[in-house]
Amino acid sequence: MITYIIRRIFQLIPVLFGVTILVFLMMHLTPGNPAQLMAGETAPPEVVERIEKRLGLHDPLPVQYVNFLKKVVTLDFGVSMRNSLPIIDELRPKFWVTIELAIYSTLLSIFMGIIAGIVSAVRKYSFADVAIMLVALFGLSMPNFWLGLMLMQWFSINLGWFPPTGWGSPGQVVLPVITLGTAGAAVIARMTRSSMLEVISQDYIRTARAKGVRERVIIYRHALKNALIPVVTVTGLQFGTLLSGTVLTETVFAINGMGRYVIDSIMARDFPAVQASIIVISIMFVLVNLIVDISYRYLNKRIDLNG
Amino acid sequence: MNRKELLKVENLKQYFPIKGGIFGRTINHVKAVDDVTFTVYEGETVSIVGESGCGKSTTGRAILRLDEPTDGKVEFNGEDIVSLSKSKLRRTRKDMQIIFQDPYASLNPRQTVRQILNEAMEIQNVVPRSERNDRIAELMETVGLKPFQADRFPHEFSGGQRQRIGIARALSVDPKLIICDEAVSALDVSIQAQVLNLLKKFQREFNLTYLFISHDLGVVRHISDRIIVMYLGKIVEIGDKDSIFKNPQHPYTKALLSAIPVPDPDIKKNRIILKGDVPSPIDPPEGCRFHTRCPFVVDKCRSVSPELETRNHMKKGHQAACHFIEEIHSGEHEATRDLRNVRQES
Amino acid sequence: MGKEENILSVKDLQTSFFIDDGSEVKAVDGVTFDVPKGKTIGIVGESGSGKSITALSILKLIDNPGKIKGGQILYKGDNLVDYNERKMRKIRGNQISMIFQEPMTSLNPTYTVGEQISESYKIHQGLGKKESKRKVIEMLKLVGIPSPEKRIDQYPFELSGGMRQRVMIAMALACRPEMLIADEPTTALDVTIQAQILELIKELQDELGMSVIMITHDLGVVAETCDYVAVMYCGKVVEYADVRTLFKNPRHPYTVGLLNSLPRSDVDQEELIPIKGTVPSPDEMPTGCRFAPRCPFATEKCHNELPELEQIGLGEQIRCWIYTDEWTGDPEVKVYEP
Amino acid sequence: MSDPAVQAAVTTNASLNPRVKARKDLIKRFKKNKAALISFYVILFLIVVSIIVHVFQLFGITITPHSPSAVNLPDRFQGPSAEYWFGADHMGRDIFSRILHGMILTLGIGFVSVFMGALVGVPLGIISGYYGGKVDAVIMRIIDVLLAFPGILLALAIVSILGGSLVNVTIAVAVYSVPGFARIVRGSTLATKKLEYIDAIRALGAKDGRIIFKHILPNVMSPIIVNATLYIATAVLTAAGLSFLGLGAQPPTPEWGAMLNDGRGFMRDAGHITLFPGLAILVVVLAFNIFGDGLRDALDPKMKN
Repeated sequence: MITYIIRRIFQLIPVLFGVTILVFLMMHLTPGNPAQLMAGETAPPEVVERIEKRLGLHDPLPVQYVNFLKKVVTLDFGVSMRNSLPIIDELRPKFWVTIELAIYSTLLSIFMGIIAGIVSAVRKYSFADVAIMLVALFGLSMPNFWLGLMLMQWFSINLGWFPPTGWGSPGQVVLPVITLGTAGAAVIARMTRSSMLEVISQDYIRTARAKGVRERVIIYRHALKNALIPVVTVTGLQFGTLLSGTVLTETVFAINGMGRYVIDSIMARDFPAVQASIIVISIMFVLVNLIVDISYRYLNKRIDLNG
Repeated sequence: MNRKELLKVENLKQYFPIKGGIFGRTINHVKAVDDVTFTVYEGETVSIVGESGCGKSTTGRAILRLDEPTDGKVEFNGEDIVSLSKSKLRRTRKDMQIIFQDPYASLNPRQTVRQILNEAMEIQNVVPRSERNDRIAELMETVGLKPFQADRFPHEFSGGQRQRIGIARALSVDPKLIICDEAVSALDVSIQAQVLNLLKKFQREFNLTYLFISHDLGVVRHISDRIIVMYLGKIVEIGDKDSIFKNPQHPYTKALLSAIPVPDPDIKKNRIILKGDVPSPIDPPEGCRFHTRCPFVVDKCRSVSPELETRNHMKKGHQAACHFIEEIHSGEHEATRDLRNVRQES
Repeated sequence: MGKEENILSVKDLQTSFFIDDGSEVKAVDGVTFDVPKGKTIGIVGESGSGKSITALSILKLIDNPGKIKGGQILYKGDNLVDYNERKMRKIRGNQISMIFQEPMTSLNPTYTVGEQISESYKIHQGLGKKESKRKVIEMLKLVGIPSPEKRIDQYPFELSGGMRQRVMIAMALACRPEMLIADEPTTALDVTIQAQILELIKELQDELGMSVIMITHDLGVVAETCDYVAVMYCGKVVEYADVRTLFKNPRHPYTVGLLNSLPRSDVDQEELIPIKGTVPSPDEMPTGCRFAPRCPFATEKCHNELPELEQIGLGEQIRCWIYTDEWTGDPEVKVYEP
Repeated sequence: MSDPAVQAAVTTNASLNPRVKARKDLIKRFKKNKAALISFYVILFLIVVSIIVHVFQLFGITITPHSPSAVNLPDRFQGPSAEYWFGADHMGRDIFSRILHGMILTLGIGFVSVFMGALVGVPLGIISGYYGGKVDAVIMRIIDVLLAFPGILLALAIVSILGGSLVNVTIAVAVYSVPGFARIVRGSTLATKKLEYIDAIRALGAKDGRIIFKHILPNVMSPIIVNATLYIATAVLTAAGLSFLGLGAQPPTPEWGAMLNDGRGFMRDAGHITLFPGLAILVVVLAFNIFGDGLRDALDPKMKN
């Protein structure tokens, strides 16, 4: 198991290299001269020249990349083009806001999804099953930014129950978390259901029946543990959708998180800030996947631990 | 024996890498086939028997280069298959065909029988296009199917009929050698008998050579001229049918033969029950690979690997790989383990 | 028969599967046999003969869309067909146990060997943790698993196929049932492991005094382990006899055909004598004797009328017109030719 | 129950041309799923309507109640009425007409981007799965890198480089769907490659091209089709999201995501501006999801529960 974890961590290295290379190239593929952008369109050529030199834009590309990488490793993303503040300082508080939002939403989707999925599977083809699966299908198909807008319309503007924007107070948390957690809950519910139904048809469930185990015990003891294994993977993958969902949700609810920061930076053509936030979000995503892989491995003991 | 050597396998090794460790490098190998040497003469049937994991199917696949062998030589008709270029290999494959175990998986469900047979002939370009339909009709008759059934899809046939189609496909390119990889294992006994009869008939009619891979000793006894017994990637005994069945020398062969249930309630056999399971081919035991289960094991077996050899009391061409063939035969060397050991000590 | 006490009598059992499109597949269609106490009865047949469905029917483990349609399963005089789920649960694993063909998939991969065996003690004997652990170790020892104290905490994936089948047996026998149904218990195993498992079942049967139903397609296994044999073809029992009679003097043309299809070990034959044709598919099941289209002796009557399972001689039962007064074919027909 | 007799009963009942029969069976199974069948007709209807609206517009004929770009300031923020079925937006434009005109964009982005994604992803997956070894390792590492950008972020990064426009959004969504196709196709190629009939055809001396195109590709087709259908749903959502963020279609294009963005500022006074475009997206995505689910169940009856 330990070897597996270490190997997985080592496997991340090329991926992280790939991510930084892509993000680095982003800057260079962008039409227009970044120095010119920084200096402003009317700036005299000498100023642009000076900025180019300061940014190292005259160095060969590989050298520039290495310099870029060195900085990234030390979390030095440079300064924002908008306000010349160090990007890392701006990111830090926003990072925690996004993390909070993501964690609450994930918890909501897991909780709702698994319960709904079990009910559905156990009462296959019943009214409850059909209703749950229908709701899940809607949850899956709804644009989450629109769901956010609709929730805001009803519960903030019409009913006045929750503040429409911002983040921090318990009231401000509710709507964004529902907005973001719905799609995940839908996916998890569907996965739990189909996984349960598949497990129930396995040979070892028949063995349990032949032993005289009661149907309830079969479902909650013998089937559920096995059925949840693929659910873990789906939850992990869902986290990626969730992270990207924060971009939209934060925009809708005007939350000062990383997602909104990315959009604002893109709008302002503040490339260092865009680069920084994309790298941070990707690393976060990659790490979550690592944790999911490891826990999947742990749960699914059938996989040879050394292989 | 003055017959022509059709297939000569020398020191064949097939190791499958196991990736692992921190860098996902090859940390070990499954030694599926480890230094196997034998010859098949034209027109005979040689069987390879053994339990799962002994490397019998891997040997068959390596001979055809369906998996690239790790090491060794496979001489077919005087040509070294292993060193052939890809395009030359493709041409040589006309002469060596294979029939698989699973009659449901070995035919493309999307092709009709006609398409399957036609494609085989097209690949090797054996029959002119205009004559192919006649040839297909002929092949169908040969394997006991009706020519009009050629336009049906595999799922419309029963398991036994599908296996006949597989045989027809193999025959369509006029091969010299057919490797039958557990070709009748998935069939019910009554159907199995039909297919075995068919295989024997073709051997007579087309002068075919068979390498027959099977775990079913009853079937092997029926069809073979010579038999190779494999255990954990190595040959433990090789000989003609009578030598193997009536005069087995290796303790493993003896145990294997004694383990087959006989359909006659009056025969009370002196069964040798082997201890434990076949060890992992990743770290095969030192010395003789069978020593962990052998009832006659002594210290020498644990360190020195025995070679295949013929002793005085054995027929020519009959070889076994055991240090104590003669001693066990004469009763000098007695069992060191209980021969009827059902409950196992740790 | 009558002389021996039967622990189980299956009478005219019928189990069908009802497919979506409204059709019915009669997987088991009139199966009758007895299991004398302490004896082993073999149910033998080719794939599709309904032997496994028969086994599952006895414990009423048939899932939707399958259903036991008729007949009786008399266990110690009580008809299990009338039992409800709750009463069946008390039978399963306690009085009648079952082991399956695939030891690799029949154990729950997420629980340890110990947890899975001790569950039986919890359900049927209400034993606590400590007590059941002691019994589990005892059981593992009984089925010949080395160092049971260690094995108890292992997961199924850590065991070989043979070991898993031993665990399955330990689990099945945990509550010392009076009857064991073994559904192709060695088909997935290698010959040398098969020999171990068959020997083990035999020894345990003697020690515990169980009755065994051995379901298999392998006539060799039948000859070596069974006292009585029921031969099944297309959902019906065609012949029931004690094992010696069956192998020495088989009567039903199908049984004869099966034996002839096997390569002989005593003489070398150039050709085997197979049964011609193939098993009919359920939607083209013959109306008369199921075996008529493949039978070398079939007459008009055989094709049109289904024979009953008739008692002939001592404890032998045959479903074939040849052995009735109504036989219109060649009166000299001698089915068995050794 | 895995009783062969039962399975035989389910699978036999052969007719003369089994390939036609297989297709018929598929359609029969699909038709049993009423919801999927309705979705299929909904999708067909939407495609036809959007094409008709678009073609007429090309010739300068507006067949919707209003022109999608006709500004009518006095009617701004008007709620749904006989005149404006879905109400009017902040510039007095008819939302219903705008939704009809925007439909071809939504569907177009969905189809085109998924087609492009499949065009790249499928060959990558087949090559990776079939040849294995180093080729596989390299392709999979690249796919891993692409997958390291969660969801919309990759599309965001691409749009931020190329600039916000409908074409760029389509490209971004296409790139975003490549890894999914590659992975799924690689998986089924690996599974197909293990089948004995592939070995048989290799043993006959067939070349790689024949094996790939004649024997592997037809086998991986069904997962590709199912996946493509479900990806269209995701693509529509992603594209709408990008436009909503102001990075896709630019005003006054009647793209649904952009329309939602327009309405955001006026929610307090005119909720209908955000209601209807969102519903439109929901209907399209729902239809593709149900259709895709139905297709999957029909193609793989074993998966159906």
